[in-house]
Amino acid sequence: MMAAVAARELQNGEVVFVGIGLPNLACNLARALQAPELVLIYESGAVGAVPERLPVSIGDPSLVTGSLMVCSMADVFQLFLQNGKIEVGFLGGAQVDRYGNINTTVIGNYQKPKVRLPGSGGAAEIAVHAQRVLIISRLNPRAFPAELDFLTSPGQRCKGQSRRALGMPGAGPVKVITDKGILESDPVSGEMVLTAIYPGVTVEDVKANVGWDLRVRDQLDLVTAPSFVELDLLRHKLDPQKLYLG
Amino acid sequence: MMAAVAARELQNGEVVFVGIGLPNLACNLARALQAPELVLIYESGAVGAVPERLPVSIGDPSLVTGSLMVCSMADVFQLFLQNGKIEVGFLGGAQVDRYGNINTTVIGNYQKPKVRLPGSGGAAEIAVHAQRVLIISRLNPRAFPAELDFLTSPGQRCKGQSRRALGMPGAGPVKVITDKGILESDPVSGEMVLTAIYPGVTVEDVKANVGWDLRVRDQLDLVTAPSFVELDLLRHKLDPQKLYLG
Amino acid sequence: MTKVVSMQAAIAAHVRDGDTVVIEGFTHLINFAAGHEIIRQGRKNLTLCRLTPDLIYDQMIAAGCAKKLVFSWAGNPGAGSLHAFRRAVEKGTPPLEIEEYSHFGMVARMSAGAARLPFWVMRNYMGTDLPVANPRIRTVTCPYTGEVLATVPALNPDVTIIAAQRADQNGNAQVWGLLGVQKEAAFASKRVIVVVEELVDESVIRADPNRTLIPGMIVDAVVVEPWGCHPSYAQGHYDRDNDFYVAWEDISRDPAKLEQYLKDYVYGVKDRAEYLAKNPGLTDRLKAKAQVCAGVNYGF
Amino acid sequence: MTKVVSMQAAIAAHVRDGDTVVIEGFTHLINFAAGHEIIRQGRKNLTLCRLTPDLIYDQMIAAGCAKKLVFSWAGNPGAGSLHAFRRAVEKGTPPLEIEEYSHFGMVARMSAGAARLPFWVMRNYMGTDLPVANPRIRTVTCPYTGEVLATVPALNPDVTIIAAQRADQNGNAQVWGLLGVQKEAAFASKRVIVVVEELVDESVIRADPNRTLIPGMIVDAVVVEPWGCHPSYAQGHYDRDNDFYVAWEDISRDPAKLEQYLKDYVYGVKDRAEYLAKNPGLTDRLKAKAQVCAGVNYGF
Repeated sequence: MMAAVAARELQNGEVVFVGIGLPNLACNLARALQAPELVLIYESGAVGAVPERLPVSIGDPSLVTGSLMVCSMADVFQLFLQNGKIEVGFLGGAQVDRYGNINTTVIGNYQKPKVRLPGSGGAAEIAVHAQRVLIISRLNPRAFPAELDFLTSPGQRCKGQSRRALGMPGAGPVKVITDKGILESDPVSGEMVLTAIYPGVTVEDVKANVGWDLRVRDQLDLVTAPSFVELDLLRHKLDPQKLYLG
Repeated sequence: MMAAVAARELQNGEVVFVGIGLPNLACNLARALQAPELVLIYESGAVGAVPERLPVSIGDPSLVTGSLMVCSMADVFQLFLQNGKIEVGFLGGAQVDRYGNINTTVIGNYQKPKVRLPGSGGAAEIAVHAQRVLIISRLNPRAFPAELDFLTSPGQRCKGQSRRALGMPGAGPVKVITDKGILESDPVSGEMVLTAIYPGVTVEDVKANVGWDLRVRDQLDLVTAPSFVELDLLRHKLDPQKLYLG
Repeated sequence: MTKVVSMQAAIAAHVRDGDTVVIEGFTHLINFAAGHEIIRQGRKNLTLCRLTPDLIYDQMIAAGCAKKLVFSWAGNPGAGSLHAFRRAVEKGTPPLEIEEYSHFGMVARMSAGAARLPFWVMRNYMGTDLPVANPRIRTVTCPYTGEVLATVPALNPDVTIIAAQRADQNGNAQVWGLLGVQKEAAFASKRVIVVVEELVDESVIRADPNRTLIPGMIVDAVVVEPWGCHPSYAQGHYDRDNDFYVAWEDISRDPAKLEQYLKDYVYGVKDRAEYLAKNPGLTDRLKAKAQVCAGVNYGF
Repeated sequence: MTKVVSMQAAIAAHVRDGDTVVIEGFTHLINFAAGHEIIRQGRKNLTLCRLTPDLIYDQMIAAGCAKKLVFSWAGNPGAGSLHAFRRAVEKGTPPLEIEEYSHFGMVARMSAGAARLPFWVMRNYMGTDLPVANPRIRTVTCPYTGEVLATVPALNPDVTIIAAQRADQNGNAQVWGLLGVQKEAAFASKRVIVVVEELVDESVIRADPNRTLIPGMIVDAVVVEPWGCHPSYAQGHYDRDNDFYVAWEDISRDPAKLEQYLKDYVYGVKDRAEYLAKNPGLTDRLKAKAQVCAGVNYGF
């Protein structure tokens, strides 16, 4: 469901910085449907990749074979990302806060963590530079706390300061796609506001899984359930081994 | 003669940043004689070039065909030159002063020049970074003035300051090879001192062509005239069209 | 949707009076055809940037296209001077502003532009007159060591024109042989024109993705112009016309001869095909010999 | 004079206790054989640097080689955690210092090291806790715009180990497929070991010079080690062993299982040939299919 919803966000011809897992599924679903000319860029250096299998890692050899360009990682980060060429970036995270700030570093104290997570990878710079960022994360209270344990990737406001004041070129996280509904950033306050819910989900369901007092838009959209075509592609063609689909 | 003398300065296996003209002749002569494994790097990006003809420019296609590596100019200047990988650099110039500073920019005033010369090219950074620099220049009073019209490439002392004080990594110009004799930099003062003369040339000949009071080493070496082998290679194999040989 | 257009259309659409223009290529792949079309279309007040202005900028200066030149080495390698450039700087005919760096400085300016940073850092210029002549060469202090290092400002051209051996219709361009500073110049630029010897199917590009220098996503127009670099060269296609570089010394030294050259070979032809027709024997004389490398395995 | 030596000899000569060591490769061309030999030779107090520590650094941490880890993403992509790393950081068994950046930060550190600059500039880290956790992430003020930008310090390892598809006996190494940050890491390093799938004649390198990633002049030792990257991969030679990456989640979660793995596949074999003999069927299962690209013309 999240993959199908994320795929609908992508327009034909857009340049997408693809992370592994659900974002990769979403991008390949979009390519199979409304956006055949989506340009997939992986931080490993593959540009215009057309993977013939679902890549397990963002450095899979199937991303290279038949791609338009392979470049060094210095070029990926300087010439593509920092240059502003990435139109959409996908991020996930162990914790997401009310402004779309993300923690992928530690649960607990940085010096003595309860759980050590992988860290930033390319997420910090994707959050700064991608023209817009889509966050994909399952909704639960631990994943959407009032306070992050660590701020790895910047959202709409960091410690009271706006992206503009902090000098960030990209628009930052504009949507959070969850398994119960969609949050969108308020253009003025930057706060993530519930704007759409999935069929069969109530606003209370969503609010119960968010650690702050979630704002809800007056007019809530209802997310269209995945179509037969979307589900068939996801289940039988894109992830037949159910590596990423639950 | 200058090409032959310059060639003798090169040791087998050294990494040389090759300029066009006489330095190129000298390097290819050295490769044909004592230094078959000399590694020729051109600022155009050809590394380990083995030109099968005398290249007219430092970007000649014959430098690419059969070379060990071709890289971008950003790599040439950052990864090879600034990194300190260049052992020998060759420079020439319209004017050379007593410390081996070089002018290749203008004769006369910079804003209203009498003669506009090509400018630095890569010379300024070669003078800063090459582990040692060899200057090749015909001796005459205009080419060896007391004062430069413009300081393009730094020598042993610039405006009263030593290379060390100015933070330059390379040893700078250690020899000036002319058509009458060889000057070498004094390890203490940095001044270029006459240390060797060509057969048939007098110290007075040399001094008359230098615009400052040239110091002369007590024990002057006599430069060995080009051997038959050297001349034969230069005239018949390396520069048969006499592009660079007088 | 194809980006392939004629040279006339590409220049008309993307090069405007007053623009900052880069035609790059270090000896290799300098696109003279584009420069000639800019002259024919009578562009004015251009700020021309390149490491080595070469013959093409000498012609554009003589034709009155240039307001300013930004460069690092202005000569005719192995052959002499760029006399139109020299007349402009020495005598002011026509007047020409200059802004001067070293090669490393120009490469660094384009690297900064390509990375969308306002400056680039290098260890250079200490003790020289270059920062005196050009106050845009400045310094920065290292926040770790306290060392003072040189800086140059980013260069972000309005339009960059790059030649490549081949590209597909979307502008995914592959280059081999000398690479110069083309990738940096293209990524630094607001608009990019790619001029190719050969238009190929996208599958040719995808068969060897490590050869791609310029991705189509940054390209605005693709022009197919065989022999478009003459008298510069394209590795594997044709050799450098060293004879013409030598001849330029004589042509450019005399304003009347230069004017006649422009009349005959630039204004007097409507495109590259006519230029080639005016140079009989050229393609036979300079055509590259075959020296094809083996491929590599991209399978998994 | 050839630089070709055995893996034992290369590690014995060039990797010393207390060294700062980089084994690079972003998913592609991670040289596990070198890591295993470092474990077998019992190196201690190493500062291990890499963007993605991957399974090989997890094994080296478990084996007690590491004093410190410098990194940007420490996970097992698509499969889970690096549990030896997590035990070290969460429980201190064994103790491990960490110094943490983002990918761009690590790439920038190696770019600075390769260019022999003390720092690199980037637009990054504003508003985040990364500079709080790591005070080596600092800022510099642009001398042109006044903008404040992030900096990271240069990384100059004692030794860098790079895998390549092929090299000649002098270490001129060619790589295709993903390039990661190998070139920058090698140029930043004091010593370089190149490990190749295939040793080729110098003429093979010279036939296609644009493919050369690492020039022999910066290489100290060449090791010929087919399948040296397993469970990582070498484009055109063999596929990534995704099954082993998944299996590592289970192995590394249990210290006893991890110890047994090291006994069986690292300490229990004397070299890569014995490792392959212990993995029957591996080479058949992962051998790459042929998908060879066409060559290009280098003639003139």
